[in-house]
Amino acid sequence: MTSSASIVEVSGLQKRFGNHVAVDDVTFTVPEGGSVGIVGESGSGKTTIARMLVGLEVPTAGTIRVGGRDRMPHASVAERRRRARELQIVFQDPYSTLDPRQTVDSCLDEVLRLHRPELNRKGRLSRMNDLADMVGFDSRQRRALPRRLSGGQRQRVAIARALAVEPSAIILDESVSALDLSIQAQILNLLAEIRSETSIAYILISHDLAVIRQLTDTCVVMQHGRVLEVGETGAVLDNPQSEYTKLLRSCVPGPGWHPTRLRNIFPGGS
Amino acid sequence: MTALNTPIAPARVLRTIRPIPGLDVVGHVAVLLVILFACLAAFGPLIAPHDPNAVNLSLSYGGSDTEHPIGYDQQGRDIFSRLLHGARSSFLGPLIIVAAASTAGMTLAIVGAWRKGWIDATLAGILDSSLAFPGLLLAVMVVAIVGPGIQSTVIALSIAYTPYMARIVRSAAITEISKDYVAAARVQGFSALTICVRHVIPNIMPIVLGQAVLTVAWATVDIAGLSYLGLGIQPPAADWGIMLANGQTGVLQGYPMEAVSAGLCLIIAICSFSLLGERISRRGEAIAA
Amino acid sequence: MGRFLARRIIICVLTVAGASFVIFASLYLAPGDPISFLTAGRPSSPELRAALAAQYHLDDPFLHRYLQWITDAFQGNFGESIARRRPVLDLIFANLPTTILLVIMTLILVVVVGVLFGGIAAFRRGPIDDGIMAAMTVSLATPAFVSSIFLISVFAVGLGWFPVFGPGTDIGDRIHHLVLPAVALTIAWWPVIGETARASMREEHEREHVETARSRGLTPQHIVRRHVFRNAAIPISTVIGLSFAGLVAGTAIVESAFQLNGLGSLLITSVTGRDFPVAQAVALLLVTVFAVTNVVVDLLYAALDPRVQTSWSRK
Amino acid sequence: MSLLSIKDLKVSLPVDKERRVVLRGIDLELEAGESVAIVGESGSGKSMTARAIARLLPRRAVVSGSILFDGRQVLDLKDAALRRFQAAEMAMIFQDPRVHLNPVRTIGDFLVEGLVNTRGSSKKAAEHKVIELLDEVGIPDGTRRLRQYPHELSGGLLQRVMIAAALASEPRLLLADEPSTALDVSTQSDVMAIIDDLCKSRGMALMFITHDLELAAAICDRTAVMYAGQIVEVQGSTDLVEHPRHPYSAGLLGAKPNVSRRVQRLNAIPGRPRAAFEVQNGCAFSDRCRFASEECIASEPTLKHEPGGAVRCFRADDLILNATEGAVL
Repeated sequence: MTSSASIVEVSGLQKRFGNHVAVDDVTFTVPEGGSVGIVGESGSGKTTIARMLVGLEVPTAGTIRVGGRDRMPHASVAERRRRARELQIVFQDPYSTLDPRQTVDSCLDEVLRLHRPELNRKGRLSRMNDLADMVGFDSRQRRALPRRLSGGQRQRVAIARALAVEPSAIILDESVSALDLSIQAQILNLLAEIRSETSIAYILISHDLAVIRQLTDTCVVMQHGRVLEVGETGAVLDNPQSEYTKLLRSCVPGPGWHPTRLRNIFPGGS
Repeated sequence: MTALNTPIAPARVLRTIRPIPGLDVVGHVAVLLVILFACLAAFGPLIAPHDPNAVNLSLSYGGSDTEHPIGYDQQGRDIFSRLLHGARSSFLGPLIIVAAASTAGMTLAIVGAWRKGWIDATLAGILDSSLAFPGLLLAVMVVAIVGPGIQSTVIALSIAYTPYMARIVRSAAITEISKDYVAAARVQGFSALTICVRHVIPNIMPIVLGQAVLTVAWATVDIAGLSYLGLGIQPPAADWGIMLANGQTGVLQGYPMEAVSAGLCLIIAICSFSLLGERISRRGEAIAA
Repeated sequence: MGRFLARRIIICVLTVAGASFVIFASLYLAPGDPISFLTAGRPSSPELRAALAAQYHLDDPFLHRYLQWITDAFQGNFGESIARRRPVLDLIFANLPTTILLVIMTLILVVVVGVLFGGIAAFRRGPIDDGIMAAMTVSLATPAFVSSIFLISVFAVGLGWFPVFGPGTDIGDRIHHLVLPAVALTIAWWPVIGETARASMREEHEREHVETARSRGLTPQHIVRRHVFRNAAIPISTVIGLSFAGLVAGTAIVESAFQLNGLGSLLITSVTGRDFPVAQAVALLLVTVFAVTNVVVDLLYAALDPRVQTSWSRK
Repeated sequence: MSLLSIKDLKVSLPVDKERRVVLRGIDLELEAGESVAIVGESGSGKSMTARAIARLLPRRAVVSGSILFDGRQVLDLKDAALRRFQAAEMAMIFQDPRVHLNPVRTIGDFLVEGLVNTRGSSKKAAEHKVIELLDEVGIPDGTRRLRQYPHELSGGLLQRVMIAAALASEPRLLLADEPSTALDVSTQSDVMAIIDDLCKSRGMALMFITHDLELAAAICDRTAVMYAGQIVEVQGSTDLVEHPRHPYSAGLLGAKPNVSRRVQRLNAIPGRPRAAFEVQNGCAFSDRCRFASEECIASEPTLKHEPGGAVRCFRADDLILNATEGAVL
């Protein structure tokens, strides 16, 4: 154990797809119960990092330590189940995140059967009630198939499904960016509540600086697979160091803001 | 005749049957016809009024009468009874072919789609190239080696239809496996087998089923064609393909009833299977999207 | 593009090699020893047995036999027909013209009828579309041997417009003889093209880029010609290519139904007559044609779709 | 006279066997050279409004009301007259340029076909003109770009190509349907700046569809907020962001996280956005509104015109709404 206070430690992480380097030499840590944001535009490699953390992609180089243990590729089923209790993920697209044939309850039940085998029917039911309360579901919605649920409700189910495993940290991969503004606010509030209640850690991946500000303590700014800047979220956004972070920050509309033409960032622009 | 009335249930039973939601009128007709043909394949030989192989040369090309609604073929056999017997031999082969090809194709496709990498690439390559080789040709080559007969053609066509099945299932499985809920289940620690059996297969089942019903149609064409060419089922068995081959002589002499009746049976059967299969597939795709 | 072409050709060669090996090895899968299988119980002279042993290099090791056979085959030496005592190549050449002419006539008919009616169905919603769809379903469900018999019954026996059987003599006569067979094959295959044409044109017409074109006030004719047809040509030509193999296999059935001297009927008679060298040669020829067709389809696809070109040239 | 005058525009679309209302009566004026933003969440009908003006509604849509463009009734235009209106008077830019360009035709084909097909320009003259336009939208190497295919260009460049195509016909009205939403943050600002510059320098009227009130305020003179197929508030953009009059506008402003400071809790609007066809009696927003009274649930408010704008709320005069803190009484 290097540092007992961090739940995720990533160092020198690299991922190549053929000749293309999607993630290059990325290092960061997530403290227990902390909240880390990864910011970047499309092609920055932020989603690839998320997929490597949960074992959906195999890193080309570098190490991922979760809970003090190295994550080697090709784990046994038992090992993958243990890892599941460390790190869970909520994806972006509310429409493919649930099995269309599964009701909310049966989706949660399936997870509880796997991860809480000691619970009987009654125990699982009471746990499901807790989870449903936490994400704000009534009993009618819990018997519904995903196609009867709105985008925001589906994301709530995905969050409940991740929480059912009782992980130490949840990766939120653009989990609120496909939602309407009024729904996005509900989910952001929900996530903040959950964190204050359970001391779970978040790794929030987003292109939206305002969302990063609202939900994270520290953040990592990425471009073209590389880390440009790491620091306390408020400091990074209020006083950005790298040119790229400055550019991102200057592109967010707000009072008195006006868009500017940025010919210089395009190779073709004069 | 009772034989004609049997598949049509009494009105009391009819009233208890509800329309299938989301299926149009044509689809319902197709379902009824498919059920009718299934009944014919199962009970046709039992309800046939005459021996399909009872030869009576004096009745050669005899016209219809009350006992023999379609008349007689060249050898004076009752065409109607031969049609009823033919239903079984015309559908049994295709059914076995579809069962075999669906099972093999689905297994190959899902393993490929799940494992990705070189296994899938090799599989995709083989599937793509095998598409260029019609099942008919493979069946003909197998017959060249082991001789004519229904077993050899069924085996050959089962192999030939496997890549078609696998290709459709593979693309459906790839779409399904790429969905986030499958990734979520992997992150949850479910085994590949559990995810495939509980989530992936049930979700692509409508597409598989639709393709299977369509394949019944095409396999029926191929089996009948092979029998027509003299490579499949052998005379004097009552089979629609054989009846067409025999009937061709009758056509030239101005007695088309045998060929026309067997041909119409084939067309209606193939139509109903393809209409039904198409509708199931379309529904499956709509659900998957 | 060059690398893509090379890869496709390698796959093509591998396919032909694999298929030819299976075709060759199938002789040894047959029950009994090869010579008696080949002679199939015919009274066989020692000379014939010796000729067969030489033709199949039966005294050599197995792989060597295959290499010899395939080299011979590509030099045009397929041995001799057992039933007809003529070189196989002569038989193939004698039967080739009918099949080629039949395939060309059918292909033209299938493409013209399929694209025409598919296109009409795509743009004329309502009863016209319904009617064409119904026609396609019934037509697709009519096997070529069934439509052959119906056509013979009506147009040859009944009306006497076309000859019943046979291939004809000069070119005009040959075409006349091949009209009914080509129509029979077209009945089975035009719906395949027609359905693709209808679906792809409709799909393209609903695409967002067509919405852009409409928002710019372009004429409907211009939109259909430059955007819908052009884009739908990609799936349509792919399906034409894929149908080609099935269509060629289908010639076996109509050639038999109309008693034409084509490659397909040669294959069938050699199989029923247990003339194995002929069956092997025709099968090998067909497999090669299909594999080459596959390459042509891929090239066509690359030529029509600029996205494919760049993704391949990058690879 | 306004350049564009929309009166009681209603649209319904066929869904399965029933008809679904998507617009429940839109009233909006747009002066020549003016820019107005239409802001709303998904299903509010903001895109439908733009499509109704461009006459791009689905085939079986039923439309009523009036859209006058320069005094002419757009809804009555047919065939050649309609195409002349689309080709010469207006232009539209869409959310995702990648799907709105034909993937198998070159950029050059796309840019030139409009001029050649609807203006009768020669191909050469058209090419010359579009190369100049490309330069104006920040693509200097136009000659090379004309030979490229859409998949060879980035989303930001494609959207500029779309803008250049829109400019080619020198329209008086530009309809921009979320033109920057599908783009990266940095490209987004750039594309908006180009649209803003060109509309101002050419005196083009702009209707800008977006879900972002602050982006709307940065670009447009006026902002209209839509909810459930109706306009609920129109005001000068800056006024609307600072002093929203409708609880929904205030709710949208309060729900948006702020990049320069973190708040304890976002003022989320409860429930989910209603679609136009789901609206029963009463105010469409009443089931989500903190201030809903019995009157709001019983009957439907009308769009009340007042100095500087209009608002559709019974309680607009009782409420003092604050943008940053959300709504307070």
